[in-house]
Amino acid sequence: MAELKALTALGGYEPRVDEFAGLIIREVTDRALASLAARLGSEADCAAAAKGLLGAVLPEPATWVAGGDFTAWWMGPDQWMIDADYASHTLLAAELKSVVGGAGSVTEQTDGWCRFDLEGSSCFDVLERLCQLDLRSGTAGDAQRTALEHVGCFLLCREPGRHYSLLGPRSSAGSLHHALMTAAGSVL
Amino acid sequence: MSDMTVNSGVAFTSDRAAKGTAKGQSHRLTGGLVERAKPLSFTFDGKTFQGFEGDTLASALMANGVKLMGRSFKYHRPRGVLTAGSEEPNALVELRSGARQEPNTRATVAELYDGLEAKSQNRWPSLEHDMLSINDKLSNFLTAGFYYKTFMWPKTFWEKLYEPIIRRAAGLGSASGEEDPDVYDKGFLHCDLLIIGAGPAGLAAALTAGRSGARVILTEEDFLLGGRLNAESFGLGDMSGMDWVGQTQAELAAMDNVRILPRCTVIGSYDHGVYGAVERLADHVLAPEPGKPRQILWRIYSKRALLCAGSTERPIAFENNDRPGIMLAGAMRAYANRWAVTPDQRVAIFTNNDDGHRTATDLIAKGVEVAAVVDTRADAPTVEGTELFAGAQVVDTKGKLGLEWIRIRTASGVTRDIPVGALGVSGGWNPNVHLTCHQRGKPEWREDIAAFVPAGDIPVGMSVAGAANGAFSTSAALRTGADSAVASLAALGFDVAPADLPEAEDAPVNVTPFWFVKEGKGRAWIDQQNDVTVKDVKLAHQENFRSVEHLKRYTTLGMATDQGKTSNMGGLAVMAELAGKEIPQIGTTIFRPPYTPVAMGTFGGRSRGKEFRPTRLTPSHKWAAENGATFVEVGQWLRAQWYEKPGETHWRQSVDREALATRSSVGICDVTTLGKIDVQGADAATFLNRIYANAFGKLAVGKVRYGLMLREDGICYDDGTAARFAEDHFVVTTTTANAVVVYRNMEFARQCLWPDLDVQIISTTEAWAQFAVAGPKSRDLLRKIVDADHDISNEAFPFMGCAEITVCGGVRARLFRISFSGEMAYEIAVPTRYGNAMMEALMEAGEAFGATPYGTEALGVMRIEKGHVTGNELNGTTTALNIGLGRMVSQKKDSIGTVNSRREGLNAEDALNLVGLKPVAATEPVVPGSHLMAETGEVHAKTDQGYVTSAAYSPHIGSSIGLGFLKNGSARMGERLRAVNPLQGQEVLVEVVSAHFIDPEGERLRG
Amino acid sequence: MRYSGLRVIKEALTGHKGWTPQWRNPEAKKHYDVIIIGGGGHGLATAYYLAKVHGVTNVAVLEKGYIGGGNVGRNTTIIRSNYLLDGNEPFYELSLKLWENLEQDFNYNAMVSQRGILNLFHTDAQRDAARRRGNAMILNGSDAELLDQDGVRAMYPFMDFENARFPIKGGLLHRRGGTVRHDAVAWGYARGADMRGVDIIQNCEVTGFKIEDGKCLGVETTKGFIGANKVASCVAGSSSRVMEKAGMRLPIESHVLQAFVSEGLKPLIDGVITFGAGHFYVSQSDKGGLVFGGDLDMYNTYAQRGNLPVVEDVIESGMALIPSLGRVRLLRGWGGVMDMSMDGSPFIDKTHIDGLYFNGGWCYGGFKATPASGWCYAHLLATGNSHEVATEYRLDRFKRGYAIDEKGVGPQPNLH
Amino acid sequence: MIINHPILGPRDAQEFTYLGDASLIERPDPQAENADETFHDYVYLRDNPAGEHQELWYHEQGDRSWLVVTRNTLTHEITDVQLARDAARARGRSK
Repeated sequence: MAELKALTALGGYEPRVDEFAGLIIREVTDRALASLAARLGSEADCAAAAKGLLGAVLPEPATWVAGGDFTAWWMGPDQWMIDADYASHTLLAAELKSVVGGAGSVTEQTDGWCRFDLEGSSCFDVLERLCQLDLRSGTAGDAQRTALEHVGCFLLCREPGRHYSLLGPRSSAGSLHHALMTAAGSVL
Repeated sequence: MSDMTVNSGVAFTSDRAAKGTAKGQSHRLTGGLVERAKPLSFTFDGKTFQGFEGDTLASALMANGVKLMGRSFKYHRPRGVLTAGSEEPNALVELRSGARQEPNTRATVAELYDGLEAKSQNRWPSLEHDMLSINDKLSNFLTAGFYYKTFMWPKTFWEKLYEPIIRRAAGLGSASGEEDPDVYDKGFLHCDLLIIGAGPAGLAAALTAGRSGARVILTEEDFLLGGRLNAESFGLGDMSGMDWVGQTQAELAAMDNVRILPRCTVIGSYDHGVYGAVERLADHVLAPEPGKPRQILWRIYSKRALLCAGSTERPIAFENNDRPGIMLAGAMRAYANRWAVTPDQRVAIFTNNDDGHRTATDLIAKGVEVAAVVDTRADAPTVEGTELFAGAQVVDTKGKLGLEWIRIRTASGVTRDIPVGALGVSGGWNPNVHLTCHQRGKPEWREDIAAFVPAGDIPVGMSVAGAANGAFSTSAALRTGADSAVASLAALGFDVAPADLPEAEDAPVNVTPFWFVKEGKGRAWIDQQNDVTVKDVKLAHQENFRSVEHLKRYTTLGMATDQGKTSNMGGLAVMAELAGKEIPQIGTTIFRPPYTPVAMGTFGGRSRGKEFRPTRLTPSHKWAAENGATFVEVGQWLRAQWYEKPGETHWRQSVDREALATRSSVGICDVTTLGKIDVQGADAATFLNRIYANAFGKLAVGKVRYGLMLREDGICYDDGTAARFAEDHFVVTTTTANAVVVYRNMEFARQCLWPDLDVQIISTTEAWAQFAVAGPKSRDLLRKIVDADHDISNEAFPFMGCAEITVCGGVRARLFRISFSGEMAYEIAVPTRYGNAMMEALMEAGEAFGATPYGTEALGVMRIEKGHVTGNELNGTTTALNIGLGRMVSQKKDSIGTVNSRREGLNAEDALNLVGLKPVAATEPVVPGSHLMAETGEVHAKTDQGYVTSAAYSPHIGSSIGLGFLKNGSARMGERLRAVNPLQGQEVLVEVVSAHFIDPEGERLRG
Repeated sequence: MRYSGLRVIKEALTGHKGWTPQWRNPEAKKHYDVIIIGGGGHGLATAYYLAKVHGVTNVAVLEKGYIGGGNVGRNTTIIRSNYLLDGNEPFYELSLKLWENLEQDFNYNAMVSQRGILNLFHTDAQRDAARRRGNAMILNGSDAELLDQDGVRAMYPFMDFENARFPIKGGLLHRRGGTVRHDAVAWGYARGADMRGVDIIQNCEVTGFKIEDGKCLGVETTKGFIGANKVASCVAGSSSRVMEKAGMRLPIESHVLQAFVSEGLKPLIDGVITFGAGHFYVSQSDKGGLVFGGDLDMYNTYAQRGNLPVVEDVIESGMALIPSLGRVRLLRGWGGVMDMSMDGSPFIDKTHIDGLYFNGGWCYGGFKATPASGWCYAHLLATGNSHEVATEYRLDRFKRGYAIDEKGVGPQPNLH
Repeated sequence: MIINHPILGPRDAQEFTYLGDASLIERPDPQAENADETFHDYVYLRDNPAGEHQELWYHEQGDRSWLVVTRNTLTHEITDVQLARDAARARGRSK
């Protein structure tokens, strides 16, 4: 039986890169994702166990943190998304569950999302055509969930105005990418 | 009378020509803010003209001596410009041509560009000779509301004769009828202080706020900042108003906390400091750059807003006050000072206030002859260089396509005719309160300035400065602008002092209200675009349409494209006088968004055509597209509907083949679109017990169960399966259509109804690519895919089993033994990235069995054959009883909808039951949407027995079959009925059968 | 005074001196046989039919503001009889028949124009539902035609048939549907009722009910107490506020529906079109403006205004359906407050209080219902029995489990 | 419209889905004698006040919290926002 060959969210075999003057849009495909939700009454244990794995405290609302191999961001009350390198943490959900055990609910999310990283000096100008959030007053470490062109997304600020990670539902990758390309084309 | 026939224009032209101004621009004066070095050429009604950069279409036409620019809506009266701004009711043109044609464009705000094309509108055959000007002759018959009183006999004539004529005559410009080639963007801006309007007040506010470091957005409707400062001759401090504007703009531009948006109109004030604004990026050029937007709709989130929208001059109504050449005095002044043009070399002024005198003074300074200043005030101050008629009125005018003379009645009561080609009228100024009314603010009357000023519930966070708040002098505008900025920012914790401001004129407002000239039998216009006259207002009063809203609706006053910016006050004033009331007692109509009309494309933004809404693709979309799939929209998803094979000429061939192959061997279908929700927690089972009408507590790990959800009103809502992977872990599926709402309702139950249940949920719909593998050979196929260490024999993995396994050499997967087709079937899920490859692998593994991919059509055929319900049956009005699952609704436990499902109406004796329907003649179709009637008897709603919900051709039954709801249907097997479809003239004799056309005992499932 | 073309000509030639008030401004009497609360379309129609059909003329219509200022003055003027359910369709069919003869009946040109209403569908499931509804309409004596894509294209070639995200598969055409000059409906009924002796009292707000031993004896108003044998509430949009004064809670929420009009244009759209894949419907008024609307703002409100996202949603849908609207300009938007009921259907019923009657819950179907609502409410008030086409519009229908849910979205008012 | 989310701060109401009166939290006891009565009132009757209104909003395009928002239905002024989960517990909801 032939090995199954993976497709990217945009339907290619290699991640897509688009360059504009002042902006690069990169499809990111090498991350593993798993959600972690604290069990009712076990919030402390869950946090402690997570800290053990992440090497960092689970992030506050609307923020993300990096620790060791992992990045984590807040999704909702007592719920986080954990992110790690796919090759070395392909079974991230299992890994996470083995750590938190009964203190947390863990769900595989790796292929639920497509991700585009935006890098360059024009991030503010492009994103203000798409996104309701006040990014100009944002700081590195912000992690917000909102809608862009009718698509619900996570937006992580890595460097204000210069570097963002945008995660959207994988099935809508084409539409989300089109929206980014159109906005970039409008501005740049 | 000879002097009356002098064409003043001629003498004028030669005079200017001598001074050697631009070719053809006979009415161009010296000075102004136009770039004489940048001549632009444009056409109006096919005739070519020249203007300068900095002109508007109106100023350029005026420069060329053109007065006649449009025709009115009803009487097709000849009209010229009334104003110099966005409040213009008369000078409306069709701008541009072809797909870019823009009807009803105001020449007064259309920036001139080289190659501009404009056509006059609402006239035939030409602007000069308009057949429908006959209406003007008939005007006595066409008074306000006349149409409510006639055109009623004979009855049929209204729609056949009168209305078509009226529709053709009505309307103004024409839309192109072609798709707009331009694109539009939307965007979102955030600020501490939004300053609306960059006149003296706005600029002073921006300087103040800018220096505080607060985030400031300054919007200006015009393409120049400065507002009235560009239209006035007086200076600020030791520099000209225009120079001060330039200097201020430069200082603001250097502040990175200030964003200046010229050509940007704030159109609406919405709840909680949200404003809509339209920025025009490419309306002043021939066409936008490819891919770049024509306009942007900005949604501005502001903590505070400061309205500095200035004021609008109001006319005085008098007989024949609508002739081309008659305009507002302030506009006449603006044309002379800013654009260096005059409508005529010989003009007069009619005013009730001092500001009108400024126009006279400025025009005289520009070398224009001001024949007279007619001032209604007996004590009017004199004006240098012209004759003042104090206590006088303009009582009539003449001139066919343009003003030729005015008739005045002097204080002493004698009339005099004065030949002039233009008349500037000033009835005083109205603060632009519009945005303060968008949230039901009610302006209040200020006697001292005889105008309404903002009051009542003005939008929270908004304050108003300058002329918009009744502070009319330049000095007061600057001061109140700066002070309001200080106050707004102080509320936000910014400590800032008002910017230092230049000396400026501080003239008091001297106005004596005067609204309309009583004398004269002719018509005096109040709303020039909609042709509403003083007489119409009188008639409305006479017929008891006296509230301001009745007046507006009965006469159409203020309902034209200018929304009454220059006419509402006049109407109110006349009504007040007739009713013997004060103006404030009559009230004012509500101003609503948008402030000025906005292209629909701007609101549409990028959500157009294929991008109207996002498109969701299934994991095997690529494979499907490469293998002849026809796609169908299922919500936002695109799903393969069928896969056409070479030689197949009709979709039915493909669908029949797919269904037959599946039942005889094995078929494969991408079912990823079904909602998948991961439910975990110690109380997960308890939670599902309450979400589903049927019991879930005892479901064993490794098993799947069908679940039915009810709404709290007891009606069926969604169905699906729940698979138990661990004591505290379920995976729930929903229908494709309800994935979002079921999730939302689970969150509601979890957070609002039972907050102390330990249950966590998250969607995994997108994370897994899921395929149905159905048919007698499905297990044989899967054996080649599933890694050997997983036993999927019937014994080890029976019907309704589920397991986490690996496939294709270690790829993690989930396997479910469930069936929608009625065959032995599985659903296998792999991480989405492998979905496309999985489809290939399944096809490859299935080659030996002739494995066949099937689409939604074959899926539908097989589910109908099996009697499974979908959205067509779960249509939001059906109960568990209706679909034959009444017994599933457990009465022993509490679940959503149980209580209300017991109501009488949901348990009627003759309740609808789901039945199968077969045509008596195998060749006849069962048509969904047909209604069921007894075999004989009347066909009428009263004899309706039910309806057909779904139907398809069943290649296995060899005929069309259907599902439907039939009164007491379970007890009527074998009965013959008519499925009537009068809509399409069909009537088919059908037999009532079990809804399970295939394998009613369900043996295949367990095989 | 009788209106006619001749009258118009005569008045034109004699300086329009003869036109008299279209209704009087009488002082309220102490007592009436029937008091109707609400001088909107339904209230005025009820008064008109009470007087004309049942000879009950000792009637007052009490209006808080000016007559016709509610939803009859702020709707999108559409009339139609294209309902699915038997609880509704006969009622709306009666309404349409009344519309068809209204102008001659009340001697006022309300410009009833049966331009046809086309409901588009974009999927097979929508087509099947349209077929079921079209058949239900015909079985109830209304008219319907099922058009395929070509049929739709022939009518409205300017819609997006090439590049649509949700391609148009066809439409259900209801030729007798159309539009009416909405304000004129209120004025025509007011004039007709006034001529027959009904007192229309504007600027008279009802502030309370006088109820003794379960019987309603009259109303307290800003102009004092007015007694009546029967008090009939007819204030859709404000029903909960008024009936609360009688101690009643209703299966109703108040919501705002925005509507819009474009600048005047030469004829572009002949009939009424409704989009099936988004929130948008449109027609063109005789004056030339495109009149269009979409969905509710969704939150409870009594404010007659909406917010920007809904404006965008509606016009996005408009652009998706008719791309050539791009350069047509939106002129004005407004909002009407709706009685949104729990099943999307109205109420015309007695209440548990003797002598107190209720008419409301019209959602955004109120305008087209105006004549039948007045007709059936007058019937109920005059005879004490529900009219045969309004028997389902009972206040207790939810208790008994007989919701009339056209959309099948259940007891959530903002989804109807 | 802007909703001041108790955790996330001001967010455009467009990110939320509206349900209705917060009384929908107070689901009656289905075992009670008069459950038929109480469930009818719970599902079908509303105060629908003109003024202060406590209502349920769901942050669908955000953190998926249900909120209880106190908003004036005449002015749209929002005076209080709470997590519905806390509000539900405060109203005695548990398991």
